[in-house]
Amino acid sequence: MRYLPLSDSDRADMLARVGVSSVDEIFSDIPEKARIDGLVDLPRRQGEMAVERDLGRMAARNIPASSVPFFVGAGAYKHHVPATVDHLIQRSEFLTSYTPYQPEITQGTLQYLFEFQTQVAELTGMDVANASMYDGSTGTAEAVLMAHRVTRRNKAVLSGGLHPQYRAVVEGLSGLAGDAVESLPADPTGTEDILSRIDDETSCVVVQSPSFYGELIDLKPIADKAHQHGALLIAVFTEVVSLGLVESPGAQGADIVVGEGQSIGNPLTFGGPYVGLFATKQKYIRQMPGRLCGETVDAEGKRGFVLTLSTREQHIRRDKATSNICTNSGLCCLAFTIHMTLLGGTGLSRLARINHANAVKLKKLLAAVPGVEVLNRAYFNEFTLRLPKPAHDVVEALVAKGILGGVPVSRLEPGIAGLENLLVVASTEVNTDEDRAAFAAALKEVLA
Amino acid sequence: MRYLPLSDSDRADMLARVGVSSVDEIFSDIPEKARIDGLVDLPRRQGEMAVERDLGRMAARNIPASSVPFFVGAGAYKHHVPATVDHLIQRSEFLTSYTPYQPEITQGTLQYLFEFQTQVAELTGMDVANASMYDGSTGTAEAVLMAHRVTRRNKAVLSGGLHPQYRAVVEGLSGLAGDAVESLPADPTGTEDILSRIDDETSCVVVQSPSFYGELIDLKPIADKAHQHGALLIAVFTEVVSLGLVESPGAQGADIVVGEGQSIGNPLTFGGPYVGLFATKQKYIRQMPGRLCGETVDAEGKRGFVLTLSTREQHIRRDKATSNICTNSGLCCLAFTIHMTLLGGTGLSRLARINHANAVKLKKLLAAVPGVEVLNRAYFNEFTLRLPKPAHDVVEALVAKGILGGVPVSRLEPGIAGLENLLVVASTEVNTDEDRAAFAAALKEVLA
Amino acid sequence: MEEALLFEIGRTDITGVDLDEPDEFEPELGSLARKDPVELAALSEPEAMRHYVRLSTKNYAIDSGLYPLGSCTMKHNPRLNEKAARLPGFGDIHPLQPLSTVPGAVDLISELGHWLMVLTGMSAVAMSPKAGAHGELCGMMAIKAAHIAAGRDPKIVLVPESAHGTNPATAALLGYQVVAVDAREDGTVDPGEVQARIAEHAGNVAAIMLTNPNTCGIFERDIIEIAAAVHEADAYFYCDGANFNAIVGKAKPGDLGVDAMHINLHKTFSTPHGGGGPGAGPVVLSDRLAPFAPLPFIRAGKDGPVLVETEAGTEGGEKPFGRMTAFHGQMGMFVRALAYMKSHGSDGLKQASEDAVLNANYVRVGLEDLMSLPFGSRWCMHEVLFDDTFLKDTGVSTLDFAKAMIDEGYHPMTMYFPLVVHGAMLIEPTESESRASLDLFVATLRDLVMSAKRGETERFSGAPYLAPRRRLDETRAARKPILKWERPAPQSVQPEAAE
Amino acid sequence: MEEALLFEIGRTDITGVDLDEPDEFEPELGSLARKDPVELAALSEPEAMRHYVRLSTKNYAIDSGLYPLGSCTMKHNPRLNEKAARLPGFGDIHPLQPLSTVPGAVDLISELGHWLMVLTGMSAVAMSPKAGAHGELCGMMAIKAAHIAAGRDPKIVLVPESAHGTNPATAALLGYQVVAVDAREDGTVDPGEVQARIAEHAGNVAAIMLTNPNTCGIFERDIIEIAAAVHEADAYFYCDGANFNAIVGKAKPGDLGVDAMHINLHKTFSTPHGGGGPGAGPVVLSDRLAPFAPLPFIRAGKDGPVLVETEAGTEGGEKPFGRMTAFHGQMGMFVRALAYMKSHGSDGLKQASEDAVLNANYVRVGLEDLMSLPFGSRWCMHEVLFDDTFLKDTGVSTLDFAKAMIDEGYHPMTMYFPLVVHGAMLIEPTESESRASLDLFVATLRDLVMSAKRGETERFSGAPYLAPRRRLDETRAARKPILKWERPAPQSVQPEAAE
Repeated sequence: MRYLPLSDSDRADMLARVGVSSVDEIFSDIPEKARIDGLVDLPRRQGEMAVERDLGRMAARNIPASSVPFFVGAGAYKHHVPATVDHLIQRSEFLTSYTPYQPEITQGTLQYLFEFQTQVAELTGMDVANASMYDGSTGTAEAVLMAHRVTRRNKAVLSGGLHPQYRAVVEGLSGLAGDAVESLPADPTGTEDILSRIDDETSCVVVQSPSFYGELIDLKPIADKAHQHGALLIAVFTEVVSLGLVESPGAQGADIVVGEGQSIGNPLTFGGPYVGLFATKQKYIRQMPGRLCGETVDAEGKRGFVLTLSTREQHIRRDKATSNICTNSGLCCLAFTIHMTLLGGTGLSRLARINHANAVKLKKLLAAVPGVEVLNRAYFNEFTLRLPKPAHDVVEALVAKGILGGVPVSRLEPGIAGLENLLVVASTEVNTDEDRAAFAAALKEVLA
Repeated sequence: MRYLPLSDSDRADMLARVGVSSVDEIFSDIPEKARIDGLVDLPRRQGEMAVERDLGRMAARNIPASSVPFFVGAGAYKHHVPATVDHLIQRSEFLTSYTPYQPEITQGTLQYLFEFQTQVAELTGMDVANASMYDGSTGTAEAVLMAHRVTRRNKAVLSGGLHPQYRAVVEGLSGLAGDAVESLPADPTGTEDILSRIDDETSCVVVQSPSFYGELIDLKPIADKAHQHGALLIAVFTEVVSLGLVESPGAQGADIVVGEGQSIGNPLTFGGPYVGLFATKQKYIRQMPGRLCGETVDAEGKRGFVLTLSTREQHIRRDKATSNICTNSGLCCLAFTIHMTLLGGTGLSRLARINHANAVKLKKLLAAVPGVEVLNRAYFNEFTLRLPKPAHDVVEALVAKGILGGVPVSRLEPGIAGLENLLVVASTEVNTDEDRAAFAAALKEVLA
Repeated sequence: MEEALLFEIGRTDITGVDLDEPDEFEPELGSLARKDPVELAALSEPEAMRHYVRLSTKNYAIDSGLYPLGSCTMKHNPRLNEKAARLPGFGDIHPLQPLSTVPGAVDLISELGHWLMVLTGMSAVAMSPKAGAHGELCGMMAIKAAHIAAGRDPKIVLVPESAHGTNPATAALLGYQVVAVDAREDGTVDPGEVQARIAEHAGNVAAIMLTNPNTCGIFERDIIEIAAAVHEADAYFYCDGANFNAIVGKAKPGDLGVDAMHINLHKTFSTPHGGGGPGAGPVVLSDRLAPFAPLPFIRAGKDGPVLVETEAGTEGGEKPFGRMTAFHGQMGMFVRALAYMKSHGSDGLKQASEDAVLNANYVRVGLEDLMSLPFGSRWCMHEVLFDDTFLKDTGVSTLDFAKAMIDEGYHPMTMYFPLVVHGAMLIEPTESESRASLDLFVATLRDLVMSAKRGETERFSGAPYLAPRRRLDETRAARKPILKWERPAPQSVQPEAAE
Repeated sequence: MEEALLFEIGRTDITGVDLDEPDEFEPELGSLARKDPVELAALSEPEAMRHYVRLSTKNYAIDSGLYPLGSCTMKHNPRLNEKAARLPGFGDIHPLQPLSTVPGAVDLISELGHWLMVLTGMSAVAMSPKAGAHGELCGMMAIKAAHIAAGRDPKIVLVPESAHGTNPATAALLGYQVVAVDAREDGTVDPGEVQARIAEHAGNVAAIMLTNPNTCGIFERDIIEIAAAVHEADAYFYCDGANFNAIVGKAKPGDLGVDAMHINLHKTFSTPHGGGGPGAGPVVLSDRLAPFAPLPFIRAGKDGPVLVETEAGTEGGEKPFGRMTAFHGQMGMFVRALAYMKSHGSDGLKQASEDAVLNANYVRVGLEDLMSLPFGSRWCMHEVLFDDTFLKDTGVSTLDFAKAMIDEGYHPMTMYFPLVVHGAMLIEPTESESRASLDLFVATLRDLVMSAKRGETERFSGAPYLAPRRRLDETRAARKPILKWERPAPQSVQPEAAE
């Protein structure tokens, strides 16, 4: 087997050296009745060519985003990633290294984590950022738990503009952890009255902007109200590119900012692995979950980096840890950092303007289709349409015309009256005028 | 522009430092009438996404070998290359390094060249091999020139089984260099009488085995006759995998062995870059063209490798050099060496048996198609069919059925009576039983 | 060679990505347009390439040498898997594009789930957890949900001292109280001890969390009895699957009485660790827990697998406790893991476990005369645990010993874990090492031990000498944390060419 | 860390590729089946990965640092180009599959040819040469063919002393006699000198081979006069295009009177050098030489470009002299080069030339007070040439100086070339370097110069100290060449654990 260096003669010699006549002797602690006799009922080994063909056939049954006019967003976005990024993250020394527990021989990983933290802090307008969470949704749940630790309260208020699956993650964990979550109803227009839900028992308010429906939410009044009541504002985003053009959550008063970083550096990959961005104020760092990389010096006084404040973490603190998180999204952070480094602030803002311009163009085209209503007033690269028929059927009809035309809200919020006809549509830099025209024309036909 | 680190302010500062007011001053040696005013008539710069799409569209118009039943050979072969190979040759330190002129900091390149030379020498059964030629065809032309230097004669005899394009390369160079070449007529059956062409003026006999038509040629009698007359036998191959199963040219008496190494480690890429393998006897090394890597020690006595015998080469010897070759196929050598290292002798022989077995299966199937005659007696993974109609038309008809069914001899030897109906067909490890059955069925229909 | 931070070499007025400004248009951002520029430096492409290539050379990796980090399983990462994960049909599909456009993706997840269930002998699998600890959380949430559904809510979780820190952390996160189970002399768990703890907290034990093989590298030989005791008490058996790689093809957790177990795809099935992530932690579940698997899950349908994403899609028996993450889990890791499993096959996976165990024992017998085994000379599974008895009176600590390995070209083993052993050194060579590689490793460690015993303390106390950095001051880092680069204050102009 | 040869760590009884033996079959190899096994060691995949990763770390590369190898043009290699070349539609197509199945490939070659012709102002281009020297050969073969077609066969080729070694080697290969043309005081060619040589060999001069900008980094300002003199004598002007990267977008060789010029795609258009290859050397041709372009060539057809592969496909005016290689040339390099050109565009290519020249001059002014310029303080093009006057009486040679650069983290510049300058050091920073990178490079070289002048000879004579190897014994290598690994004789059993 190509991955196994031992030859049969190696094995025989080594068994003799170990002092057993067969390898099964070493496994004799396994209760006899549980030992597998022979092989489990799965196919035998295959050569590389066969495996490649098998998987290639599966892959060929899916329609890649790049192969069609593509307008699907709702928490994951199709962006163009420079080839440099994927090349670099495949460097053996990055790809096949472990968590940097030995800082002397992992300065490569540690330095990029430090760069990553700096970039995330600047983008979010916060004091500090950690070295990533699994993704935006789990990061949001961790943010709520953190707010509970900080405020010593346990009632979270979730906006109706929060991504429904993020909401489900928060509710699931909080529910089983014994916390209270008040989730507001779906808010496609960004007009919910969240201020009135904040009281002195509230630990945190969780607001997404741009919202799941694409609407930009003014966080300042919410931050003010939360702070008046001793609660924290957790600002969430799923489209990090928006931060190139939209006021940062930090500048709007957020206490914890959490979001999905996939758009920068990371492919869609059917939903994962992605990279959760997590930032907060200096005063809360000891309540933060996840790894942190910090600057220090070595025995010769040279600058170096280490994992730090690990007394917050599970491998030291065990049941007193701020989180059980262990693995992070290291390689996705690296992709994020390299792409962000290529962009710089200048490039990110330009990219954001292109995204927004494309969305504005698309909105105009789609709004002109008879029967279509656009619900948004302020948006970045995504907005919500009210269609004259169920969005699910429209999307399927668009597939038949070779267009992937957005996400029906009903896929994530099934069975709720008033939402069946809503379609969330995104437009990024990958969309061309032809793509948009084709979408508008097809939508017109489908609705005719 | 993303590849240019200088900003406009850098440029302004640097021009000032250099002491000019504009960069055009530095270009003032260019005669005024030849200076380009403005820009040449070509498109302006494009972002990465746009270039990727442009090239992607061009690529999409071609039919990749992996996407259809594929039986095209005749000098280049579709094999499966382990993913490890392409990963490793893209390591920055290999990909973006220059010729190892500074051995202290290029031991990586030098050691793999030494490993490559060792592998090629063993495979060909020769004493020494060089660090590669551009490809098999140019290597063959160099071998003829080398034979002229060794024998101080200038008449080469080329077998009719030599790849027609290899023949053309030898004839073109020898013709303009003032040498004589006697090329025998096309020899689809491997039955030409080449022995009678060898005389005391012959510098070398050039024989390909497996021949262009797939026939295995017994080189021993030719070597004997050549040596009797003081001539050299140059043995050529285009399918290096054959050496896993067929007696090596060295064991059959060849003086120079030259061939195409593409099959091991290198993709088809429409014909290049490939890697020319070149091996000879110890006594001729100072007449060899191309780079050589040799073992030595450093100032501390540690083993190390250097380019050696460079007094043969153009950068030292100039007009007395053995060749004008400078660039070689470094990265393709590396691909060859890594793939060969994964295979080992055991794997290569097994791969060769699979190739041969597949060819034998295919031959049986095709021979059973009415009207088809197989010309070969002994072959490796390629053979020649005589069809009842022009092979070119048959191949085009097969394309329409989604099968790439071989190379019509008339494509390389146009307008020669008796060759129009010949088709050269190859079968490697990538072909499945389904592929072969589809080919036979389609051929039957086309010929019906 | 030193490499500055990107912020020190980059500039904020350039970009390394060529984008054209859009044509004039009317923004529709309302009042929320960003007022200040994003102050992040960029590098041109050649500079970025060099910066990250140079940084990479400061890392150790499995591709550079043996990486014997016990419990972390640093094995070969095949590049076929990287290639497969990058096929556009996997890498370039959106989690919410219509399901009719991604049948191959659903198939892949379903097929991987099938392999995991067969290998573990379990009834269901939750694919979405993002990493091992997330899988633990998922499994414990399913357990809690099952208890609640049964009208109970016991508050105690039993965890042996040797457990990974994630185990107590996970239990605590769900509001459980962690009660320790002491180990026997030989490092394993005594069923009697488990029964005693259960009796002590009668009716209030929710689960036991146990790693098997345990973190001392020993298979828990009484595991079936332990499981029975736990089940008897209406509690569940959560198995930490971090060490499943030792027994793949040799035993099925389902046959051992396990109710839930996460599988670190990045350990057992070789998806790359990537400097600490991403991982993937699917959780296999027993019959009893299967109904509580979180959304989304895949159900066998008559036309192939069906991806169920919402409560609305559930049928009678399915009572998902909620959702672990947005979307469907770590697809990129799924592709790699399945490529790995298909490559090995049932025969290769078994062989890999055997080779991993053989390699660990080969290292053990190569070192046991010089180093000290806390539980005596006995077989280990895929990793061998030494303690620091052999360093007694040498003035060399476990940490020193580990750092000295760096100068010999090795990544150190896991140190000071498990906590039950003093000065623990946990060595896991994995099946990826050749015999020659192990021989050299053993010889190097023997040399180090002899050196320590000869009193050559400087070789250890100052180590590493040859790494990109000498020992780093972790205390300083934690005392006043510097967690990001700060732009130097503009007034502090550097004196020119100060020396 | 040391890395043995693969033959020393591999084994002949294993393989790192999983292949199943074919079912039983009747071989049809006649009498030619191999009798002995192929005695080549294999490595399993993890071992092979580690072996080559480790070897790679012993190399310097453009991705690791500034690589100022004059005339070799080590510039950034974009990874977009690598990605494009690996598209199945380019990387996985066979050179002889039916042309109807590869129209995009023919288009690509045609489009690249168009770019090359427009940038050079020439009428035709032969795409098939495999590298620069092969392009030279192609150009000179076209020249010889043109002479023969005109009923002449002159025997002399004029070559300046400063030329690359490939120039005289190429001419000699075709049976030409090489006659040197002396340079002027300022390193350039005097048209009068050319006329004198032509007169000396009246009627017998076939061509002049000239590099422009020349290998001293100076643009040949009288090139139009030289071309006129050559043409007057019914001879041709072959231009070595190795330095074309200095003037892309600034001047067209066609406007300078060039008849043939090869273009090193791996220099000017950034296809990676790959440790010495592969390259690609398309040759642009003037009107007069265009008809003699070798097979295959691409002709504009009414439905798009037509690939002409054989004499049978030629039309009236086309008189190909033959064929340079099998198939169609270095397609993989063509894709990369076109991706590079399209990325830059006409504006970017011009800017790149300007930046390359600016960078070289910036290095020049940074060093000219300390180092010595053989032709005085004057502008250079894309590379700056120093001689060893500044090292006089220091005991440090050009070689020593270069080797000391290695210890400072740099690849040395080109040394002892061109031959016309004593102890030449030819520095080409390229446009890929940032100003900060150049500043550090200049500061480092200044420090080295001062060190040499202070008499710190040990820093130089023993250099490099910090590389994977100290200076290597090249004489020993050449005296008794060891060109491959030899299996140790079986009788010489190694004594066990010899120390």
